[in-house]
Amino acid sequence: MSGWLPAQASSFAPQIDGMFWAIMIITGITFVLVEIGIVWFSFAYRGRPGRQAHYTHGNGTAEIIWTAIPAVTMVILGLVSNGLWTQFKGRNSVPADAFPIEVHAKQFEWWVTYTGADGKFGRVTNDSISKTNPTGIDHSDPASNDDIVVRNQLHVPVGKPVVVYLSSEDVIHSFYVPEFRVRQDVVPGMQIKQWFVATVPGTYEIACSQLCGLGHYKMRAQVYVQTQADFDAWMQQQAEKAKGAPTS
Amino acid sequence: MSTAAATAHAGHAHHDDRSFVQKYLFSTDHKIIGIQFLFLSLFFLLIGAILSLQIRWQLAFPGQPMPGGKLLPESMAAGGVLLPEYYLQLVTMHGTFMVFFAIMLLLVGVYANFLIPLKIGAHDMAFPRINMASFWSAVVAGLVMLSSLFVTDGSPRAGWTMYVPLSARHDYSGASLGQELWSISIIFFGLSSVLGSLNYITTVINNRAPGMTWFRMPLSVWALFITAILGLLAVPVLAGAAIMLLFEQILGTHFFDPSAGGQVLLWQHLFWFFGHPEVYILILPAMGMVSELVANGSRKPIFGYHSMVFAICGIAFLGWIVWGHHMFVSGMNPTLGSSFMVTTLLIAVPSAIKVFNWMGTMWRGNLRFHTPMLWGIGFVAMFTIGGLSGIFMAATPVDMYIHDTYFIVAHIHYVLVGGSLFAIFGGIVFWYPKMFGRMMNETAGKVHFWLTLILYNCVFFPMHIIGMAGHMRRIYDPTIYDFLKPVQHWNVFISISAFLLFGTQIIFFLNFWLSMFWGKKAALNPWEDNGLEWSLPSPAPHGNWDTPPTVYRGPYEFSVPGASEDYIPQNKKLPTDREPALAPAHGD
Amino acid sequence: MSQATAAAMSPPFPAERGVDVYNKKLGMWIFLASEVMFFGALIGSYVILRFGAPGDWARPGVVLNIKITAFNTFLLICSSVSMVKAYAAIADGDPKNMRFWLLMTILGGACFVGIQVFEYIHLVERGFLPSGVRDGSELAEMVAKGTIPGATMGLYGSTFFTMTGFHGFHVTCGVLSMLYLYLTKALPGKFTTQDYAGIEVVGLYWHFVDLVWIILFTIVYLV
Amino acid sequence: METTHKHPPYLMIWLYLAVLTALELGLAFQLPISRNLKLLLLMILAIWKALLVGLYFMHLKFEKWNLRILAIVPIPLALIFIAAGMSEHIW
Repeated sequence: MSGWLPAQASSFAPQIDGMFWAIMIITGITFVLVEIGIVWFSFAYRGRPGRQAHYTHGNGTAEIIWTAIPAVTMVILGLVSNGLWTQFKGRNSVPADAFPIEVHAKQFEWWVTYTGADGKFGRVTNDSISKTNPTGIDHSDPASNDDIVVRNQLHVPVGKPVVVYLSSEDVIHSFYVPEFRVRQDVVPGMQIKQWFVATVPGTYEIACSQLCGLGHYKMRAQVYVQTQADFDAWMQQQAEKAKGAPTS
Repeated sequence: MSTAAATAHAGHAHHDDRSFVQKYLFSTDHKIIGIQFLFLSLFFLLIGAILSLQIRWQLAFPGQPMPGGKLLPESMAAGGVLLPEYYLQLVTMHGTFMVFFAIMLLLVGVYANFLIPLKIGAHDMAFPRINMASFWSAVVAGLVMLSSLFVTDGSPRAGWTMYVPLSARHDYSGASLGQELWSISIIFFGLSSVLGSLNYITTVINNRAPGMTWFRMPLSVWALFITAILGLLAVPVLAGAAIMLLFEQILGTHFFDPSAGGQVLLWQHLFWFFGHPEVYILILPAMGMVSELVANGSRKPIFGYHSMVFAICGIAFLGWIVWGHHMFVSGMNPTLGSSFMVTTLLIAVPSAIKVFNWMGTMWRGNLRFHTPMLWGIGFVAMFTIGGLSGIFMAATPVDMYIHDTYFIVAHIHYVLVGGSLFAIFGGIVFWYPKMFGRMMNETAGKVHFWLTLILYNCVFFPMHIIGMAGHMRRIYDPTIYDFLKPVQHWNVFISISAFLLFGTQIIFFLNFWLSMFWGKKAALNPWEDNGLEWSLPSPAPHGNWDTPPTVYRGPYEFSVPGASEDYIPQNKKLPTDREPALAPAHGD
Repeated sequence: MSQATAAAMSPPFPAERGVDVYNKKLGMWIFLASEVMFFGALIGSYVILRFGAPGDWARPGVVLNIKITAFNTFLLICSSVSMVKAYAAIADGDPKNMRFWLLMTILGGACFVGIQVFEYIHLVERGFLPSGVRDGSELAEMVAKGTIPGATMGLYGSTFFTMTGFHGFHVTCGVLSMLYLYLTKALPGKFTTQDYAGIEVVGLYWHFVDLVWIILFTIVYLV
Repeated sequence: METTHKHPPYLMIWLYLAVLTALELGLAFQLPISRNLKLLLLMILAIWKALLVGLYFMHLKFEKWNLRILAIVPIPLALIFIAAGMSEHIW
């Protein structure tokens, strides 16, 4: 959409932008009224010899009005926000058919795991993490055999709910895709779900938006939003690659 | 001995036989301590500003050698080009110095010390020696924090919020001693703050002059009183958190270590449970002072005095139950997020009351545009922007997008610079004659105001724009992101404005120091104000009053119809005034 | 009552009526309010960590020595009552009794700190550290055998030593300030029926420390 | 200073506290009841003891309300903090 906000590429984006511009209009009106008032008063009531200020300690009615208006506005804003919030982040907000992806963050890279053909993630343990096994897959779990692990690239199908399971190995990172308007901190010791529906095919960036150390500024990855056919082809290709060179 | 009563009897208002050290160094006089705090905090303000300029250089011209960068050691700037590790130190120390040692000390250290006894008609603080201890522990805290810039592996680099585990584990952040010094410094800072706060609260409750009832107190005293309560109760939580962090760093405890069952979010809860009252510690005293400046400049009673007081109390109360809005996307329980959103939005109401009441004060006034009034009006105009931009991030869905972007940076700077710092500048000009007995130069003050106002908006307003574009905070090099390329020119614009803004402060710097020696001698009541402090000579003598003044009216009786002048000082007895009923002398 | 009382233990005069409490006492109460928040942060963190801990906490009495701490608790309660007896004595104009009870309080507090140091040494010997269980120690064997749950021992050590350590630090400060009062005020006979502010104010602090221990003893040692 | 010549029975309160402490110990180690019930009873006893110390030894019982408020105000704040922190784990 217009202005300085980035392009909209998820189903959340229009809603969040709508909210943003709605608040912009409310605050914009207030802003203009206040600033005009200040300039106008400064000019109209500037000190002149012989002028006497109007002696008053206040006006109850006026104060009640300008207490009530913001209060009502804020309550309405709160209700609307809360509706969207529970839809984006609520405990039970993730659609049942959402396509699961695990995203594992570490200083300073993103590791993305797909379930492979069986639709199940293999068990991961912190103890299994090593140079060759960056996400810590426990290979004794048969569900892990067809898991696909890729570095710094997230491929998602367009128009389909996707849920990312976010986990961190070391410090707090933040999963942030500006075009999706999605942001969720990735907290060590917690697995946090974030879902979204990508709506526009294309290539976007994941940026880490929580200070995570020296390489924070370059902790970025690509998001490829692909049509279902392209996505399936890519998955196929990755699965074959994984079969060709089994991880130790 | 340290009770005010004892000080009163021993008050040597006119026979000051203390040695130089007692008088100016280890002084127990609240005015001297206030001025000591002023020098200390202005020093840290300067340090913080210099750090921010380096941040701005890097953001505008990443990878290019900084002018003067060669002076820095190779471990900070290789060949004059800032290194990422140094950049993170800059970001962290800028935040830490500005929040804790510049703005907070300027408001709570300087103005609370200097103004509370003068404005309520007390001889000194209730506990002058504790007050001195408060100052010197602030000095220790500041020096420890400063020293972290000079240790081998550098100062802390986990951001001023010190999120764990980055701050807790040296292998994550790359800094060891620096991180520990931060925790130690904050513990001393907490001590200083608690000692100061308990002094302010006791003084305001117990040592008011006869007739200075609660609702005759100037709004600045109200604000400082409520702020002291916030500081008293919030800062120990930070101290406790800093102790846990220190133990985590040196004893290997597991409070915040998820691999042993510790909780990462616990730090954020602790930090922001302190941190949000802290935000109001940083703005309430500024609001109080601006009320003084605007009422004086408008020559009108403050509009809705009582609702101003209740708004201060309301903000302070709500301030305790909103801390979660810093954590909307932190992985916190989303239901908790909803409740924090509601309380956060509600804070807009008392803030709006205050802005409208300041405008109501100007309405049909007889405005005098002296420099303090200009800063006061500037505060109202700028705080409005900062307050309104807060609504964006209070709304949780929008916060999901703008959290940790420059939109937040813009918001905090509109509140802390356009808000607090403007009020501080106004306050310095206004009470400068009371501190040093001379006036600051008005012309220089006005030039300083207008240049600062314009350049300040050039620096911080575009930050909203790059924030909308998604520009993250604390990144060393924005140019590597494709989505930030279209707004990089704003970064250049901001930085150049920032350099000019810093240059403008030279006017203030010169005005401040030169006026101390060559400024115009101050008249008894140069601003024709009603406050008790103007009934004393400038600078005020040790012990303030020989006999405490008696207060007959509220602090904002300007332009009373039929009065001979357009102001009536609080202690001026008119024939119609009755003597206030005194509290019994024997406490029973 | 004489004018001396008015100066020492009455609100400043002349001034607007505050809370009708003299400055030092009011200041101490305000300070205690901040102490509530300080211990609130430490105890609150303990509660939150324990509530969300990955598994059970070690049973009470397995790691910590309850008998000796129960005695310590009793000692602190005794020192609290002796402090209040000292206060009552001087208020009734009996400086001799006041000195006796104050000395008892100091002794009680000092014994408490001594026993706590002894307890710490004992715990460290058994392998209980702020960072958890020391390898190869008695407690490590118990963890290996499953007598105590190992997953939470790190948190246990962190919270236990931080909370009790800072409480011990407060007791030490209290003992030192009472010793100072005893030597500079009580012995020279500077406390009178008119002015015993020091006893009352330090007493408030001392009872607060006792109160914190009552809470700590229950939630750390017995739960 | 009316309290000067009439003090509360401090030794009785001391006895009271000692008995409550003994009761706590017995409750914690002897009674075979569920852990949650034990926790509840122990907390009640601890608060009871704390109240005794606050009301009698710290004289809150004999102070005016404006001073009592000082002692009470921080407690709900600390409880709000604990409640929020705990709610992270009751999803």
